[in-house]
Amino acid sequence: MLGYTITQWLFGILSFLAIMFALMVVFTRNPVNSVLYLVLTFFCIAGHYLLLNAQFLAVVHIVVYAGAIMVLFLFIIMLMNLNAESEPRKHIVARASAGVAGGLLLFVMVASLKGAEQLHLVQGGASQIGLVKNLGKVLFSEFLFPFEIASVLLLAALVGAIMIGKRDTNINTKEETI
Amino acid sequence: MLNGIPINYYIMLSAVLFIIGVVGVMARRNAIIIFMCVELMLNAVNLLLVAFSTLHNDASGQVFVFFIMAVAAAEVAVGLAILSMVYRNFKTIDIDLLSRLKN
Amino acid sequence: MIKLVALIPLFPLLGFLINGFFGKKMSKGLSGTIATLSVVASFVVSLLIFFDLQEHPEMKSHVVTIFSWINSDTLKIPFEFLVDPLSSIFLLIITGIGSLIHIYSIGYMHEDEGFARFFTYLNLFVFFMLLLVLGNNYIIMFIGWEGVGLCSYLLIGFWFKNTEYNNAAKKAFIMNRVGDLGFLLGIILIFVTFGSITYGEVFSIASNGSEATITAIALLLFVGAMGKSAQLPLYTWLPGAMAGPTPVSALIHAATMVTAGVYMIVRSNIFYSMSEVASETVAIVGVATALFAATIGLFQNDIKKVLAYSTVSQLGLMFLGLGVGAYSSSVFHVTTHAFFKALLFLGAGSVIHAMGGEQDMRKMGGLKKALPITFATMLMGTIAISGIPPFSGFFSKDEILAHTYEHSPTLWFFGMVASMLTAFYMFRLFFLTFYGKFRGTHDQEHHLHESPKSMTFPLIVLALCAVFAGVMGLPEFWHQTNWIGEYLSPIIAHKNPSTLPHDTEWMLMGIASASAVVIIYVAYVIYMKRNIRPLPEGAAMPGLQKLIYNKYFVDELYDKVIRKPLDVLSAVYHYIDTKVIDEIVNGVGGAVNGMSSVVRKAQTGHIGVYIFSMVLGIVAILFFTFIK
Amino acid sequence: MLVGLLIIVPLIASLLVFFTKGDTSRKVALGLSVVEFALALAVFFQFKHNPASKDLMLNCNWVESLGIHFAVSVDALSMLLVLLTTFLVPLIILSSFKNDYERPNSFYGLILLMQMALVGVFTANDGFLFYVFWELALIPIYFICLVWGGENRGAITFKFFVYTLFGSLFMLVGLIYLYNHTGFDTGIKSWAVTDLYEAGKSLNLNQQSFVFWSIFLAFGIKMPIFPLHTWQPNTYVNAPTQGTMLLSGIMLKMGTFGLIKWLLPMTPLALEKWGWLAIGLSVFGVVYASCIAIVQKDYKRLIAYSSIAHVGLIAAGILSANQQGIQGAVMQMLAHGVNVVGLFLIADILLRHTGTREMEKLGGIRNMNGNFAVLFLIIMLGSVALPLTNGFVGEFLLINGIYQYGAWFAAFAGLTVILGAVYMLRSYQAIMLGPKRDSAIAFGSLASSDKVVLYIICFVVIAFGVYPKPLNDLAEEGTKLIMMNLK
Amino acid sequence: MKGLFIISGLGILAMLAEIFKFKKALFPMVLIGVLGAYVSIFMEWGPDNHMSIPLFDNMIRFDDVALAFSGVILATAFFWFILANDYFEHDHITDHFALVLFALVGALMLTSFSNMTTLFLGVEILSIPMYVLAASRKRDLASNEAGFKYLIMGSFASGFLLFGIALIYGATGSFDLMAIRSYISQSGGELPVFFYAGVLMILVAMCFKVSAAPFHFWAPDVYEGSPTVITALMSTIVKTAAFAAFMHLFLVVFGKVSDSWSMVLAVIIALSLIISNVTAATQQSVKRMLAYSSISHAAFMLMAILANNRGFGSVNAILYYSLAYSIGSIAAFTVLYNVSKNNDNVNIEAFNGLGKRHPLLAVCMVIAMLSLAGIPVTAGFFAKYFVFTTMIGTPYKWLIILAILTSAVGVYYYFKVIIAMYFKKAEGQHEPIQIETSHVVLLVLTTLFTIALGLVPNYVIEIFS
Repeated sequence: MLGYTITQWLFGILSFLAIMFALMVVFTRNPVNSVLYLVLTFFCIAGHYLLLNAQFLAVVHIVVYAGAIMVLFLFIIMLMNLNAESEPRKHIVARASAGVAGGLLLFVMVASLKGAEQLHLVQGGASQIGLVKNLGKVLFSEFLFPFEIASVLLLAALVGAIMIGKRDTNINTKEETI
Repeated sequence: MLNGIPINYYIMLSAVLFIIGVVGVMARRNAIIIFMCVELMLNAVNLLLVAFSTLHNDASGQVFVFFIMAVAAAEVAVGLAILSMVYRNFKTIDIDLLSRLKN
Repeated sequence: MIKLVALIPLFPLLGFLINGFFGKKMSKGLSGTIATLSVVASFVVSLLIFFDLQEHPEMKSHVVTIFSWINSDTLKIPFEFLVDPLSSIFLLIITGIGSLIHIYSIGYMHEDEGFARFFTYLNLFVFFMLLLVLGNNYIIMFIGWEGVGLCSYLLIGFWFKNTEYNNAAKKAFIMNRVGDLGFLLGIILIFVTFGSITYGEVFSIASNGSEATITAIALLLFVGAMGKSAQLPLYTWLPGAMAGPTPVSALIHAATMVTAGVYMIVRSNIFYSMSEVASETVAIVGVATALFAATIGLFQNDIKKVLAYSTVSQLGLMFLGLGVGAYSSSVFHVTTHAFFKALLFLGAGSVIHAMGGEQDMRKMGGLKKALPITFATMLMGTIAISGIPPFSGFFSKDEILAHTYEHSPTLWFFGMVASMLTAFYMFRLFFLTFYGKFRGTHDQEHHLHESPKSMTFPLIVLALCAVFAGVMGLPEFWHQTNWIGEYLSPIIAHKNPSTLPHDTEWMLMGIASASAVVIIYVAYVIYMKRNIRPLPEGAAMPGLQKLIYNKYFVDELYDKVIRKPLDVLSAVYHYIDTKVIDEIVNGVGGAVNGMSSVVRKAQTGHIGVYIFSMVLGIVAILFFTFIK
Repeated sequence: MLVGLLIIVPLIASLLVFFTKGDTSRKVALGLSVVEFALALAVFFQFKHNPASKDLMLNCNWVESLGIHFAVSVDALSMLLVLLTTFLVPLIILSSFKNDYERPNSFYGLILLMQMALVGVFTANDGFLFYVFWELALIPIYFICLVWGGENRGAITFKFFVYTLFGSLFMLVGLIYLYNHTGFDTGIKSWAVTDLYEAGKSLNLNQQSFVFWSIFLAFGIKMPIFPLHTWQPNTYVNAPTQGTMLLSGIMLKMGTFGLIKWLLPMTPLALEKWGWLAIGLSVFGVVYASCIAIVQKDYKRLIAYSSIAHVGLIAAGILSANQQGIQGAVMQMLAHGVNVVGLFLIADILLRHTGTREMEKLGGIRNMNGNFAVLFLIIMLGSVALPLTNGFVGEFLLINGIYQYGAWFAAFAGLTVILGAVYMLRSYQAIMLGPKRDSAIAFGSLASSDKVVLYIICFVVIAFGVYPKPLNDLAEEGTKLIMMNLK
Repeated sequence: MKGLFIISGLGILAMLAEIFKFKKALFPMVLIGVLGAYVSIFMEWGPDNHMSIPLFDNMIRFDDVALAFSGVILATAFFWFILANDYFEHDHITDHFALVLFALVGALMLTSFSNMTTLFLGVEILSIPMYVLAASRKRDLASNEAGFKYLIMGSFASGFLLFGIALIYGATGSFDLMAIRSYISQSGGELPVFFYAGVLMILVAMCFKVSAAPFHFWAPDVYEGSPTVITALMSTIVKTAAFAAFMHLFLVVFGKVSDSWSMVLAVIIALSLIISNVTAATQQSVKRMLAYSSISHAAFMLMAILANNRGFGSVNAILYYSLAYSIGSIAAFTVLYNVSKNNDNVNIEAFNGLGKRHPLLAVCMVIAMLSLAGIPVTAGFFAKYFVFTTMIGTPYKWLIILAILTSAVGVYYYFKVIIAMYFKKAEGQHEPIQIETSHVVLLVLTTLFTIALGLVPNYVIEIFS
């Protein structure tokens, strides 16, 4: 169709949608809606992953983000029952300047992110690297150490979250010291 | 060319998403939304990484994405904990109202 | 004997130390005696050395090294004494008159509670004065030069409770310092030019110096002389210096210190004889001073002030002599002047002593009977200074004027006028003081009495000298030997023997003595016959007289032209210092604080702003790196 | 080794004093400082009869990789300044006996600590060590002024501190710059002063000018030279008398000494190009400060300005870079050090006995205490450089040296001869002479400690005016050394 | 290497302490553990250092530089635990210590990372506990806000870090630093443009971590809001680790393309110097003042990186500087903590008359301030000196001049404290300050250490040569 391959069509549509939803995330007033839009954006991105035949990653992506993180967000939003009315808005000038800054950033990035043509690649047909097998191999051989150390990270996050999250039972301790 | 799509397109796409995230961070006052925008930025990076990994036909890019996800999850966990605590004390998460510390 | 020259300054120094440390504890008599003896002793030594010098005429100058003082690479300043005709003469003057005045002071200062202090200073002065004339290089001379300045400061301000006197002392010191700066620069220029400041070495190679340099040196030295010898325009301190006790005025401000300038120029006569400009300047300044001071002398009523101005004018005459190259004559005049001026001052002193401290001639008169000895001696002094032959003053003054005439009749004429004026005001003083009837208060009249022996003795001695000192320099054409001229000839670089025809000289002498007589007669008419009295304070007087009476308002002028501007300048600097420079320095601190408060505004505490500025930063970085 | 002792002894002394209590600490401090002086004399005699002796130098590694050595030695110049320092510190301590400070142990400890740093500055032979001692000297004096100073000392001492530190940082940069240029032939960089000389001479004009000005800034502020001097009067007036004595008597000499040893031989070209400006500033400072001194009301402030005038003359003499100029500067440094301490002590005595330093309120003290008047007079004459006082030798040589650089500079600088007399005599008359004012009534006889100090100072003023040879020979020798390096 | 494991083990141990109730024993155990880690580093030290061969497929590499910095970090940590014990022993000691220890793991990773993955993980492992610790005073609004701000901005910055990493990965096709380095050196200048963009983005992210202007805004607020001990932690250990990483990236990896970032860095340094010092000049809160001063010190260390001179000049300079600065700040914060312990007042008035109220504290504070201001013969002086020596000879002499000007300003605010202690009278009634013996020991140790470092700097400065 019109000289474009199907993948190119898909790429176009997905990109368009992704950007659309992303913009909606930023510009809708109601937090709940933005969460939903963000989920949609993630779906589009997952689509891209598929196009890049990183199938396993796509799945994990959906599971982690849409499944876990976004739920968490929704949960908090509900908890604080935020809605369009309670949603504070920046002063128009602030928002405008934010937009301008974004525009500028886009401009300089467009200028600076060129030169990909000169990449000399080891292009090996339709790659199989996205499959669980390969990824697993790499992850547990080459990236073993990071994988292990990531556990420390999660542990830290765990402790931290608990420490912050749990209410203090002993008020009379020297809270007020620095 | 990744099955017919120039890598530049991917770079630009993720750049745009990234910038949208940045703009979101700048333009919103609701801490949660800001946080979500950060997530958006991270995802833009993820997309870029995946694209490159396919381009280089090298799995490590995608593995890296796993780590990003893990970190993101951890960050979100801690972050939301802190947010809820802030909400508990300030009764708001409007960043413009959290400006006691200044000068 | 000459080897012992060091003793000469040593004795007064010892006297100074003894009086300085133990003066308070000693009885007045003792300390006075010690001081006097110390000077007398050095007088004796000087005499001996003088005769030594006569004995072997073949070598005229002897250098005695005491110790090496300052060395700086090529600059070597040994502490050396030089004994030669010039210094020997000055030694005699200083120690001789010095001892007389010491004796006199014992009587004069007897009632003063600062008796010991007085003699301490006096001895110190003699010490420095001797250094001045004994030194074998300019720095030693400079030591003495400043030292005597200090002593004159101390002695003028001797009665330190009186602010007037203190101001006079300060004025004297500072004005001298102005001169001293010139002197110092002159010395340095000498060193820079000739690589040495020892007389012998410098004079031996003086001819190498370029005309301009020599002139510069000569003029700079002359500036020094102006300060010390009270020449125009630096003379105003001398009349003020009369605030000191009278013996001081006699010793320092008449006989010795003020002639230091003459000594210095005679010492370095070679420069002046090499530089036309310099010597002309000296001559003109000299004659101008002579006239100027003489005119002021006409209307002064303070007996000491009159003498002070006459001193200035006489010094002017000496410088006139120096200017026209009559060095020996000037020294001659220094000598005679030392005698009669010291005499006059001491006489005035004994008058004041008798009048109980009164110095205003309008309150005196008819003291002839009360003070016979003083009267007689004063008379001789007055005649001597007025230049009546055969008194000493006549010969010395005539010699100078003769040379002047030879040099330029115009200068001679002014010099002449000056000496006539001298004769006039001196006799005015004389008549007003000793003749007519007493004009003072009643108890002063009772109190009148002749001074004690210790005071009259010096008067008599000096009077004799004043009369007969002329023999030292009888004119050549009398087929006599002008002894002093001969004696000094070794140290005069370029001699110019008088070439005047004898009749001219006779004529000059004639004019001089005749005019003197005439003037004295005029004075006699005015103050004896007409019996005119000087106007009382604040009385209206004709313009010119008023001008002169107020000393041409020179003091006021200096006040306006120098002191006031200096104070203003200082105030301005002070203002700049505190209000401009310092404020700039503080301004820096203020600026930092200002900036700080501005920059702190940026730290609004709003995350939005922080993020925003971060993004802008990134944009800027990328922009300047990739889009230029 | 003796040199090492020179530096160690004050350090130990200060530590000891820190642990004493109350009244004893001043006695201990005095005793130890006297010991130090004796030590300095020992060094002096050693130096006299065997200048090459091992005792006179000490050189051990400090930071080897950076060529930093702990290298100290005594040559003629440093010998003189060490003598000055060690001679003055006991006097300064003695002069403080009449005013009792709180926490005396820290006060005297700091003084001794400062002495250590000063001796270090004067003996250091290694650029880095020199800088370290230079800064080290700043800290004790800062605390002396801050803790025991007068009204609103906080701001004033702080200004002083920042000002001087600011200058010395530039000096540091200049020195590092030189250091970077050392050892082109050997490849081994070194801080040794001689190597720095080499390095400096190897630079071209612009580089030398950079070094010259950056180092001159430090010294110019320390001395202080004309436009950089405004910290000085307030600091001198507000510091405790002993602090002022240290500042003006010794610390000021750090600047002039530095100028001689650490600047002149390094940048000959820059000196040729910029000498006129530096000298011009100094010489102008002479007249400027003298004039300001004339209109001062507070006697202490007057002395402060007079010391600016003196140091201006000294700096000009040094910068004229000839034998007489530098030698004169050295002699004048010694004389000024002694005289100014005397003058500040007099100011302190006036304050203690009459409760004021305002000259309008004073007057006629001579009626009450003739001795004091004489002592005062002698010291004053010393500082107006009357012949046969210690001030003269230096001043004559200085003006001589400046004259050789430029006659007009000399003539202008020579005005100090007159102006100095003006303000000194004016102040002397205002304070001592005239009818006695009611402030003078109470003026009794002097405390014995003050008497001793004043007598000693007067003795020095006369003795080294009449017979300066011992010092003068050293000064000549040291200057010859510098001149050789200048060639 | 072993050090890393020991510390992580300690972290877990700390968590167990909560469960198995040996809180009391925790503090000594932690100290011993840290010492053990330190010793293990000494074991690994040496020219025939087998650890410097890459581990885990070149994920980390404990070469001597890494070990040296780990040493600095652990030493500081040792002192810090002594400082912090007094504060934490009452509540949550276990989770606090656990978090700090995990953070330490991150810090050690930052000294030794050799792969972008480990860099990223290290940064996050260091940051996330910090977010929590900053906010750890749950009822204190300031603390809340601090943690909140730190969190949001930190994650925002790590977004940029990741983008940069991604770009570089895109250009070079690898996360391995050695690979990247060799890639750079092979392609002589033939690198794609966006590679440089990536480098710059990483630069930005790192500048944020070391709080250099204009990415410094978070620092003052966070430092002020956090508990004092945590502030001490941030300004010492976190900074050192961040600098180790910064140095490794920009001297070792991107050193060859320095002309693409050096000018940018120079401007950043200039900005930091000016803004930090000028802003600090009028601070009333000593804590906040120290925050700004830490920014200016960061600028100084960046100068050493900018000088980027071959051989070990810069490394030595940064190493020495971070050591001197860490020790100095620990001392300063200890004093601050004790002064403001009773009444939550961290303002400068709290120091008034301290010279009389508690001479020991005052003297130690003076030494610390002198060291921070860079006055001989304290450690701080040599730190600045070494930086200058590295800088002279680079084309950035103007930075030195600027540094001098600003450090004169710096003296201004450091000495405000000294003036307050010795010149101002303490108004009102201050209850006497009791101070733990452990803190006395700590203060004496740090002070002596500061002076000793100043007297004999060669032991540190001659490590690499």
